[in-house]
Amino acid sequence: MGVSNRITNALGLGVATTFVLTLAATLSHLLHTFVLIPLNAEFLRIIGFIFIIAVVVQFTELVMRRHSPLLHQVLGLYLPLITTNCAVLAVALLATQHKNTLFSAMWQGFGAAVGFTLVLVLFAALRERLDRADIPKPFQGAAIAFITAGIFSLAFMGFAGVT
Amino acid sequence: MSSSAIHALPGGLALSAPMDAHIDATIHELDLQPSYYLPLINYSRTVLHPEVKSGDCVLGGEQLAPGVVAPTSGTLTEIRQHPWPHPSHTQVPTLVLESDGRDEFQQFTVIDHTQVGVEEILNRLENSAIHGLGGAAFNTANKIRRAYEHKNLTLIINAVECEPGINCDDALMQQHPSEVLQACNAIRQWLRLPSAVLAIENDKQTAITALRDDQTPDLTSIKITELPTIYPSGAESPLVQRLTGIKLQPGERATDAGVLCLNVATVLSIHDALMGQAAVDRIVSISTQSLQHSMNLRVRFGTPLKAVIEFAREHNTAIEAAWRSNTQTIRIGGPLSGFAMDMLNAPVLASTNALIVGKEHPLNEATACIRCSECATVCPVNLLPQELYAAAASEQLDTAARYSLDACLLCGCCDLVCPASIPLTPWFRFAKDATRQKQQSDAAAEVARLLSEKHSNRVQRRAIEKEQQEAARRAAAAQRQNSAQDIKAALTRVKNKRPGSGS
Amino acid sequence: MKPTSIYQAWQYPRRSTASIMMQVMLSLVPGTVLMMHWLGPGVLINWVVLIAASVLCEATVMRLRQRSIKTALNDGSIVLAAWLLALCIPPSLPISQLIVGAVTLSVLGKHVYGGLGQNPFNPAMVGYAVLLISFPKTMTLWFDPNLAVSWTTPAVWADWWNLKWFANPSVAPWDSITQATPLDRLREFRNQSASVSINSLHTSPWRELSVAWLMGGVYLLARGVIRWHIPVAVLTAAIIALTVQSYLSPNTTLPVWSAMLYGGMVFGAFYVATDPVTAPSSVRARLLYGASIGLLSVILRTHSNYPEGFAFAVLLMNASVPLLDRWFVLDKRS
Amino acid sequence: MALLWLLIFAGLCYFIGTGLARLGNTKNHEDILVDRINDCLPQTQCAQCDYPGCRPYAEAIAKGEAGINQCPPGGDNTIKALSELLGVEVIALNAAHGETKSAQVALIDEAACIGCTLCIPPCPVDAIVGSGKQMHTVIAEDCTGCELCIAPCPVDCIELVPAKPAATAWQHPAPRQLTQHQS
Repeated sequence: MGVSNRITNALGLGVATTFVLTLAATLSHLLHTFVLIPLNAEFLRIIGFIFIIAVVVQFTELVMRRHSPLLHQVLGLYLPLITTNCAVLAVALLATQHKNTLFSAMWQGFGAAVGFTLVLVLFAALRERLDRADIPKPFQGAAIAFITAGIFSLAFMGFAGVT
Repeated sequence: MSSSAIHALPGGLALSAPMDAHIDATIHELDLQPSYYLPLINYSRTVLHPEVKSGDCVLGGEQLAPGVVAPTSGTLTEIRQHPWPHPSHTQVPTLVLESDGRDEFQQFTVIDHTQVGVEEILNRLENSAIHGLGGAAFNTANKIRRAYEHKNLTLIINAVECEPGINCDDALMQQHPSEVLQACNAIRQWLRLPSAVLAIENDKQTAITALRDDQTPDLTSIKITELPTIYPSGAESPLVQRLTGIKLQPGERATDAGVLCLNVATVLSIHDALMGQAAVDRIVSISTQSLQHSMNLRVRFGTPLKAVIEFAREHNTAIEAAWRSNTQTIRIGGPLSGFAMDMLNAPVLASTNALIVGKEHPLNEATACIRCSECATVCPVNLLPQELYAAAASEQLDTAARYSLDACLLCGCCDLVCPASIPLTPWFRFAKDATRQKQQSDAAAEVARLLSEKHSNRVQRRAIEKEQQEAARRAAAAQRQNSAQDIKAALTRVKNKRPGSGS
Repeated sequence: MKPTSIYQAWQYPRRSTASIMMQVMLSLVPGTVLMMHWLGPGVLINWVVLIAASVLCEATVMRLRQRSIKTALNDGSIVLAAWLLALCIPPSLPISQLIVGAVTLSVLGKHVYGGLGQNPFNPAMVGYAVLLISFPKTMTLWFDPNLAVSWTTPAVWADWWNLKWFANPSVAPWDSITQATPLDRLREFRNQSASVSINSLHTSPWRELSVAWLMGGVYLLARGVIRWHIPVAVLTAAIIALTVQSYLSPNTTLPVWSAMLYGGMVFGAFYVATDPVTAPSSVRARLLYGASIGLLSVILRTHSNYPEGFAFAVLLMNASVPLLDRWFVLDKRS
Repeated sequence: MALLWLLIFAGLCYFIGTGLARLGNTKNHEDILVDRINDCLPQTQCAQCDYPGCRPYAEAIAKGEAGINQCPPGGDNTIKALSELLGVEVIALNAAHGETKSAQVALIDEAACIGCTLCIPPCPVDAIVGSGKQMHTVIAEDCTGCELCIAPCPVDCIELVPAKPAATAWQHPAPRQLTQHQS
């Protein structure tokens, strides 16, 4: 919501999340198959994955600070927030759930992240058009953004039940 | 240059004057006016500095300021603020010339273009202040000089006159077809070109037949090309695209692409200038609001609009009736690209090609835009007026620039077809002016930034230099300090060496 | 300073927004009458209540925003949107849910974004989606058209009115109230993976309805009110998707042509997807927009548990219009 | 088998890393940000933002020490440009720094000027011309109206006059009253 007022910012966050998610999904799969299962410490799964995601996000932040300070300045707080993004953790968990190989775990991470980026960019384009609309006073700003997000998710309800 | 193949014009509207319109093609002459007003400002609104002072008496055709020529002989009474024909309704410094009735002209020698070089011809055009009479009033000499450098130049004589209500070129071609052809041929020769194209719309059949009848064998190099009647094919970039297929980028001039586009009236005034007559007048077409009746009048530059209107009212009853039903305002230019003008003592200039007399239609109430893209289909330069409107209305100038607002010709086609009757062209005019204003202030900020950078660099350098001088002086002082001690030490040594003799 | 007036020396044949909406409504009449004839007075009640409620909503919103009510109403956009929604909902929907639909349509779908021309989502589809998700049972309660009771007997009107007001289907005399559109029945068959045969589905009115919408659509194309890009793209994409699908799982899909004619595909292609406000502006973008709607609606129809995927497909693609515009519009110029 | 996947994955990681590296260009990266911020500022160098000039203020914003609403000459469009660039909320101009005035230029009352050259050094854009004991004057085109020369003048002969608009200053008005829907 905060980042998606400009398409360039939304794309920036999307790319960062894709990078984080692909890396995290594969690393968590590796951790799961080579560490947790032999030690049958399955229950450590969630903590382990969060740790991995945090490491990867830190690494991305370093890279981004070094290479595109403007994007870093704009994303600001939202970059570390990826660690708390439940979708990232969910995908990491799913990647290890379905008994799929390392390669499919990576692809699942990548696919989920690309989906996330697409939705983010679509939403940013939508909000950029709303800037030009003559929205009544009480609905301006975040209100209209939340309503649009609501209708957008309404559209996704159509996929309910897709096997 | 395939003059025969006419490329399609994207969009555009088939607009022609009402079928039963009575266009009086005879060119009436306006008699000498007591006083003429010559604004000291050129088409890009930069102020001109006069070469004469009030009180001088001048002959007709004499240059008063760069690009301004005296329309008749007389004395310059004063330079004062006076209205000028521009939508800004502002006043500009204007030279007032009282005519002495003798109407004497300065004699110029006849230039034979076969012997004389191009530079000589261009100087003559410069001195006799020839401006484009198509509506944009560029300085013709500069335009030709820029085009002359091109190797394979294409010459297009623009007699398209696509906007209904403007028929001064039509009348000119009907009355003087042979002079037009000879003028085109003369220019073609001294530009050393094999052929030239005279583009004309096919709804001006009388003019076309007149031209074709007078086309003697040696004038066949002027190819008369008929264009289907689509507005705005008369504007420079669509015309160039239609005849040569070259798509001009926004902001790129036709002369940069090797195409010289001259209005037919300008061609005639160039020819007169070479023959020694000063080009001090132009044909103005005056029509009623319903475009049913219109007449044409040869008017000198600087004549107040009031005089032109009075003459037209006397000679045309329809215009008289239209004037009485009017709110004392007329419209300068065509129905789509013109603007309303209420200061009637503003003078006629090179850019005033038509006047419309009659009740002004107020803009009707605009409803919301439903993005139906009717305007996008008629836009002749393939823009998206609904996106430009959304950007302009919410003052996002960068978005408007991204949708290439600078390519917009302000032709007005989109206004006509918009189902919500939104005033698109006035919004685009506002956005274009706001963008130009922003660019100017950005440029000024850039200059200020460079100056401040130079200033701070100099201050730093000065500080460093002072620092170094300080250090040098301290070192020297320290240096001197040591030498003082050496002297004292030497003195003590000398004193010790001679204990008995001196103490 | 007086604004520079645009000079209308002669009235250029200009079509006003109101006349565009009027012509679309005109082309809707045959289909609507046919639907009312087949499905009984319920459709008429839906139609009247929806249009009245949404016009009322628009009037109140305009009063609240101190804007002139007359100009907003006489461009007919809200009436058209309500009309479109009325054609997508089952005749047995109770009045209370109709009011919810009307309010969502006019407030949430259009005026929260600032009125005509600024809403990114198609108001009719927003209304339909909200109704479908909040009242799934009644929204999928299409009763069997073959049992439609004639209009003339007054007793039927009383039953309809009870049904409408008190929303308990038991009052209604006919029995097989739980029949659904051929598509629903198709899903039940597929679940039991029995072989599908045409005559076992009660199909008579739906084929004529789709033909009526087709005629209306062609009329609009002829009058130039809508452009061909979107409907053609939607229909071709849907046909391609259906043929591909019929190869993949032959026994569970209807033959392509009958699948096209049932459900809202034709109606949606000509009336819903071509709403200029929520469609992209450039030609290529429209083609992609239409094609993806066709594709998505076929995918949603077969896999998701809602009978008609078209509404969701349109909403999804409406959300992507701003992005499509940015990509396709900019390359149109260079 | 897993080893093979590991190698592929390492390659992918390296590729993404270098990709990101190529994205950043050679110039010192902090400078790009400061330049971009500096471009939004009106360059009046008036120090009303408590920084000695526009560039120092830009550097402060880049480091996060200064808010984006401390520039009165820039006013709302500078704040809007900065909020768009940095993706932060648009906040109103901080009145403590002064309020936005229309374009103005310094003018020296030449009769009163005693030629003390005290006003020349503080002028950030060297727009004041003059030498000791000679009459000074302001170059109108270069002056940004920053008022820094008014205080040091001992005889108070410098005053601010509205800048004379160029002949091309006139603009077509926005036909807003006709499209009241689009407020």
